[in-house]
Formats: sequence, structure tokens, C-alpha cells
Amino acid sequence: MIKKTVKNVQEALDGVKDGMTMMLGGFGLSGIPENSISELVKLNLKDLTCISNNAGVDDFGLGLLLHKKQIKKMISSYVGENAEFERQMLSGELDVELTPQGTLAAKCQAAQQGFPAVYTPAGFGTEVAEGKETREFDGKMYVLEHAYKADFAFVKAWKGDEAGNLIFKGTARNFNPLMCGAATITVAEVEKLVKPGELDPNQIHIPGIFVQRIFEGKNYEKRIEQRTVRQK
Amino acid sequence: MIKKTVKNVQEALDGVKDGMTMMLGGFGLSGIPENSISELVKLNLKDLTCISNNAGVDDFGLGLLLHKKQIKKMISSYVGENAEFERQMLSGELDVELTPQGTLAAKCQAAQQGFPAVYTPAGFGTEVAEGKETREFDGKMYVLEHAYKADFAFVKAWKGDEAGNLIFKGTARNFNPLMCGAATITVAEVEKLVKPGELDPNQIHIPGIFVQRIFEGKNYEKRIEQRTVRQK
Amino acid sequence: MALDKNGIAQRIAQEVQDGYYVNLGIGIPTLVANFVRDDINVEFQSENGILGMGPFPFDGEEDADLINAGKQTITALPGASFFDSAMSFGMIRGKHVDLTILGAMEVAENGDIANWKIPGKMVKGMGGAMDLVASAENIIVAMMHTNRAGESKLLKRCSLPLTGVGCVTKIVTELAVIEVTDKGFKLLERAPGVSVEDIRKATEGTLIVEGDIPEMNLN
Amino acid sequence: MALDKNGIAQRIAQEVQDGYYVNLGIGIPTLVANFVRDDINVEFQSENGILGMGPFPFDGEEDADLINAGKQTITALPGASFFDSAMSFGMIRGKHVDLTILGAMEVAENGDIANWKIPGKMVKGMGGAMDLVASAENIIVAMMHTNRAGESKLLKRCSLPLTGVGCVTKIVTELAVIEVTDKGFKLLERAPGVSVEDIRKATEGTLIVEGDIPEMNLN
Repeated sequence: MIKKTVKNVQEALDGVKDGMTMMLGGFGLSGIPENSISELVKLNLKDLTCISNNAGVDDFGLGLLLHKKQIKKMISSYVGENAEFERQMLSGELDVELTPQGTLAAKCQAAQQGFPAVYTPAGFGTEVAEGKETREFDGKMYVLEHAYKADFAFVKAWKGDEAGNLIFKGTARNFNPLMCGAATITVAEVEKLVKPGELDPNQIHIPGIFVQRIFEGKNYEKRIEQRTVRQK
Repeated sequence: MIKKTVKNVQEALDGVKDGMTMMLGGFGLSGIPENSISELVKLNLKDLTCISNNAGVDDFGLGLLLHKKQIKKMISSYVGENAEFERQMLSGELDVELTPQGTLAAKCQAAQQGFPAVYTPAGFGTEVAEGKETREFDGKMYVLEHAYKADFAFVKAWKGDEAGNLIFKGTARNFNPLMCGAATITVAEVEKLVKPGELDPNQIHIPGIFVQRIFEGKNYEKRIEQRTVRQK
Repeated sequence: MALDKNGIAQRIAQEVQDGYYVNLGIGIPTLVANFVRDDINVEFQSENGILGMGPFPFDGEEDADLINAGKQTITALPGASFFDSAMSFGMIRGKHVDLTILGAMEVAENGDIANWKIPGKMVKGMGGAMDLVASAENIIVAMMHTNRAGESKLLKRCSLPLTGVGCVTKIVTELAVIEVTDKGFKLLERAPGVSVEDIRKATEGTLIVEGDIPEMNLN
Repeated sequence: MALDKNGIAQRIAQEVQDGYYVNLGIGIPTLVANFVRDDINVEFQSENGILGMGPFPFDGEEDADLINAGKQTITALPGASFFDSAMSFGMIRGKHVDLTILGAMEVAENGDIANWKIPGKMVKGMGGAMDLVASAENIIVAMMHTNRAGESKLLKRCSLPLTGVGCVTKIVTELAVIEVTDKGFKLLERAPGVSVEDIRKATEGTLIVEGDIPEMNLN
């Protein structure tokens, strides 16, 4: 078994630098790598390019990095929950590349799995396809979208073992598995870190080969963005 | 919940016809849809095109269909375990398209997920790439491989529920999940069929949306091809 | 009388057939789930990674790890499954989802749709909408017939940046049910008490009216 | 004295480093697992869908649902995982596997490899070999230096249909350890008691011999 455990978030982030490209898992605030984000804020890295489906909210998630103007460029599919984001984007301080959600998923997974690019119908005929190669297959038009490249990927899982195997929970899975192995170094933070053999090999969502560093995170807030309930 | 259960293998195979293209899961004899194969033999369908990583052995798996000369064309990555296969191929009775294993997997998954084609480095510079489009990305050459099309996909899972959700076991998973939804009709046979809610939604390998028909199979032989053991 | 949002959702629910997998967008589309007949079997997909989405949780049972694409806390029904975003859009791109219902800022008579950006003013992003409209074969738009300024949202040509081209099959508004055809917006039904003339006035694009146009039946 | 198959496997095992994920082909490569130092951590991948492959099961504990790419019954070690074939080749294509060891019928001095077909005679198929050699950056071929007819398998140019082009990095045979370089086969080590001249005679391709060539150390 190849051991991937690191002591803490500081060791997990060893080597991060200004100007790097980072992938960050999560959908909305669900499944975001809270510990890694906090550490990125603390390290006060600058000029980051962040690939993440959303940009957090004003005071949580990637919003914390935006607030400190650590992000130079954001690649996302939806950023509607973040007023500071909109302000920085409309004022031109922040470079933004909006990408269809399925395309974002496909570009991460392509990087993970060694596909150089994918053909997707999403965005054909829209400004997303401008300047991109398009092509017809069986009478339908597709856009060629290249795999992402990143220096670090930060993901959050529910359980993990020392071999780096990951299991996600519910819809907190989302982009997290797709970003594993899509960057030079993948850092996984987990709610519960267990010994090898404690996870059923049949239930592992992401094999440890895609993860370079793993640690058990602390103080998860797991904030709910839209608390919707019904009455009993 | 959308119910996918059918009574038995006969109902599951309703609509199969001579000349159809069939995908069949399994690697070697592990995870093959034994019940569906038996029924295809019984129905004595002819001129089938079969997409399957292997072709069974002489007296089991797809070997049974080959023996009765029901297969016109075979698309596989490795067929070395089957003498009758080699005889039919070398004599020209059987049309054979050999495809790299990872390419086979990618072409099935592409069909499942609506990608028209994929770029893979496998086979570049070999006869597999002859007549195919090739292209350079970042200094490396890739071959464009189109998604497969099939009429039926026959897969075998360990557990399934009435909604068509599937869980595979060990290395019997292999190509089975990738073929689900890659054909017009996907037929899943399972060792154990349970009620909806009995499977953990977090552990489902293939959601029921990719499966049209599901039934609990009978009399699984689960033959071992190479029994290798060590002594205690 | 023009419908309210619930009325639009109620009418759209009639389009949902037994055995359908349905993706519901944010806003009015989310309400459709409340009106689907309970004698048919339907599963709702949310593109952030669940099939078999159930109602909101009971108070106190919310789970931060279980949300829909609108980031609302939800529940999972028996037979549900969770999956990653690639698998989710694999379902969508692979045409396994039978019906997509979403909102729009504009729809053109050729089926183009715009719903993600107002240049210089509002840029929230397309989320999964571009994937959905590029792949689905059965797309119903739920929206108001006109915008807040009273201008028609059913246009000859979209003025806003497009989300997808020639993809919308049907539109349900507070005034009408309209099918998108090769020749333009074909009026199928009127909201109760709404006249063809009312609808014509609110529709900038070509409105095709053939024969008597029945009122919606919302019972 | 020329090595036997176990000797070849033993020498190749020295190439396996701490922290390596390794894919072992059928035949001699499979034997390599027996010789890897036990003070380093290595995981074996089998392309049919397991990472963390263990030894053969004890008699009576075989499981038809747990086999390797050679269809042999195996076991899974603690920390193992199972996955589908797409994920498995994702690992391979994505260069997450550090070392690939496989057999060959022919290797050319430019690194081309042929191991899947003898036209008109033998057509077993390429299995996963074409994916492995097209993607891996560290490929060691384990094979005999000559075929049964005594002809060299280390050639100027492959005569059989290729499996991959310019991909082999190293070759270990019963006679020698050879590195594939831009200029041809570079002799690194001799099997114990085997002379450079023996190796030269058995090698059809360009053999580069620089300085003294040490004997393999198999202790």
C-alpha cells in the first residue's frame, strides 16, 4: 500500500505558489474543501486561477479568496450567489471564464483520464463556442473543448483511507472525484480518515492512485446555502 | 420510482432480432450475462454483431454463440482463449474487429454519455489506426475513435433494485457499467434483485436511468477460467 | 385570467408522462414537481448529482450534503442514486433524460433560447443550462410572457446572448401554451379567460393561430 | 549463464521503486511481483479493474468475481479498490501508473514493439497492450532475447504488426539489460557469465557498447 497521508493542512499545501492554477471541488457550498481554502486564505497567495463550478458566497468558500483579491481568474459555470464576485467581474478586476457545467465536468475528467479534449454539443451556436473548433457528427454540431491543466486540485471527501481512496457523500460528490488526478498534485481532505482495509474496495469512488496527499480535516462548518424545509 | 423489472429472461430479450448489434459485458468469463447469452443461444438468432471484450471459451460464454455460428462479426480486444473463434476468423467465416481494450471501454462509455467520439493515443502508428483520423495535441498523437452504436446491451450485476440501479462486485464490474445506456435497450441481469430503498444510493455504480429492463438471473455457473491458488 | 406561477407549473405538469426522467430548472420549473399526477411514475434528476429527488426535508432534517441544483436542501426517495457531475451530464448529453423544463429570459420563434446573461448588467453564468438545451430533445420553457417592462419575451430573434440554438419545443406562460414549429410560435391553448388577441399582443414573434384555440384545462 | 524466467523477473523487480503503481502483463511480468523488495511500498494495477492486487488466493478461497488481466484468480490487499474498465484505462492513459512491464515478440531499436499478432497464424488480440504502450512513459519489456527458431527479437525494425511506436524504454532478457536510446540498444548489464559477444550475436539491431559492461547483481 502506498501511503498518502500528510500531517495537516500545512503539509498538504506544501509547494503552492502565487500564480498557480487550482481546481477546487464542490457545488455551491456543498462538498467544498473548507480546510484547504482556509489555508489558501491564510497563506495569502496571489494571482490564482481557480477552476471551480461556483465561487462561494461573499463570506464563505471561494468568496473568502475573492474578498482578499487573491484570485486573478475564475473558471466557473455559475457565480450568481456572490455579489463581490459580480462587482469584481463587472469592474474588470477579475478575469472570468464561464463554462457550461457539463463541459467543466468533462474537461476535468478528461485531464484525469488522459483525454486531450472532448466534443460536446453544449454551447454550440453561443458565445461559449466563439473561437473554438466545431464539428458535425451524425448531423449534430459539437464544440471541441480541451482538457484543463492545473497545478493543484483540492477536493473534499466524506471518508478516505491512508492509501488515498475516497468515498463521497450524497450530492457533495459533484466535481470532487473528477478533479482527482486532473492536477499535478491532488490534495484530498476528508471528514474521516481510516486505516487501509476499513473501506470496502467495491465502494470506493476514487482510487488512491489519483490522490497525492490526504488528511483529516477539522472544524467543518458545512454551511447550507438555501435551507428549504417542509413542516411535519 | 420508475420500475424496470421484467418477469424473466424471455421478456427481457423481447425484440431481439437477427442481424442486430449486441454489447455484452464481462472480462473473460467474469461478469458475463450468463442468462441472456443462454437465451440468445436458445433463440438461435443469426448474423449478430457482438461487442464484447472477449469471446468466451469454446463451451461457455460467447463461445456458445460462436459454436452455433450465430455471430457474423465480433468486436473485441482479446480472443485468445477460444480455439473455435480463431478457426472461424482465420477461415474468414467470422468478421473480426480487434480494438484496444481501453478504446473499447471508451467507445462504450462515449455512447452511454453522448460523446460522439474520443481521442485516444492507443493504436497510433499501428494497423488499428489505419484509415482513421489522427491528430496531434501537445506534441502527442491521438486517434479519433467513434462511439459504438448497439441495439441491445446485456450486462450482469451483483445486486440491482426495481428502479434499475446496479451494483457490481469485484473485477466482475469491468465493461458492464460502461455498456449500460450505450444501446437502445439495456438489459441487466442481477444475482440479487431487491426492493427500491434497499441499496444505499451512495453506493450505486449505475443509476437506473441507464437500464431499461432488469431481472434476477438463475443458475449462475460463474466459471473460473484460470484457477490459480497458493497453499496455506 | 392569466395564470400565476403555480398555474404555469400545473399546466406543465400535464406534459410529464409515465416513466419520464425529468430535469427541473430553478424557479417555476421546480414547482412542477408539486403538480405531477400521483398515478404515474416519474423520477426527477438534479444535475448536481441525484436521480430520484424527493421533497424538501422536514424541519431539522436538512443535510448539507444533500442539495439540488438550486442549492436547496432536498431528500432522496427510495430507488434514488447519487453520482458525480460527469455521470450526471452523461445522462443529459446521452439523452437519457426525457424532459427538461427550464426558465428563460427570451425565446425566439426558431427555438433559440437566452437565459444566462445580460451584457454589462447581469452575469450569473449558464450553470447546466447550455448542456441541457444542447442535448435534450424535449425542452419546455416555463416563463412569463413579457418582462417587467412589458416587452414580449417571445421574439422573432433573441436579443440577448444565446444559451442554445433551435432547441425549445414548447413554451408555457401565464397566457398560453405554445409549440415551437418550423414556421414560428404555434398557439395551442389559452389561459382561462385570456383571448387570442391578448396573446398576439404579448408575442413579438410570428404567432400561428389555426382554428379555435381551446382554453387550458387545469382540473 | 543465461537467466531463466524467474531471473528475468528478479532483475526487473530491481527497477520497481518505492511508491510505484505498476501494471504487470501476462507471463514473465506477472512473476515480477514475487521479487519486489518488501521494504518498499508498491501497488499493482490490473487493467480489468483492480488496484492493490495481492497474491493468489488460498486453495478453496478462489472467487470468480476477483481475477487479474490474465484471468487468474487473485486477492485484494488492504487499501485495494475495484473500478470499471473506463476508469482503469483512465489511470493508464492519464499517466498515473508509474511503470508498465510487458512481454513482446519483437522490439525495434527505435522503441517500437510488436506483441499481438502474427498475420495469418496467430491473432489473439492486443488486449490492453496498445493502451498501455501508447500512454506509459516507463515501459520495460520482459522477454527472451531470441525466438524459438533462434532469431533475434531485438531488431532494427519490427517485422510483425506493431503494438506501439517508439515507446519501450528498457528491455530485460535472459542475456542482458538494455536501454532503448535515440541511437539504438544500449547495453547496460550482462547476465552472469554471459559475454558482450554473446549478446551482440543475439541482437540484430544496433547494439551500443560503451566501456565495461557490468554483470547483473541479482543478490
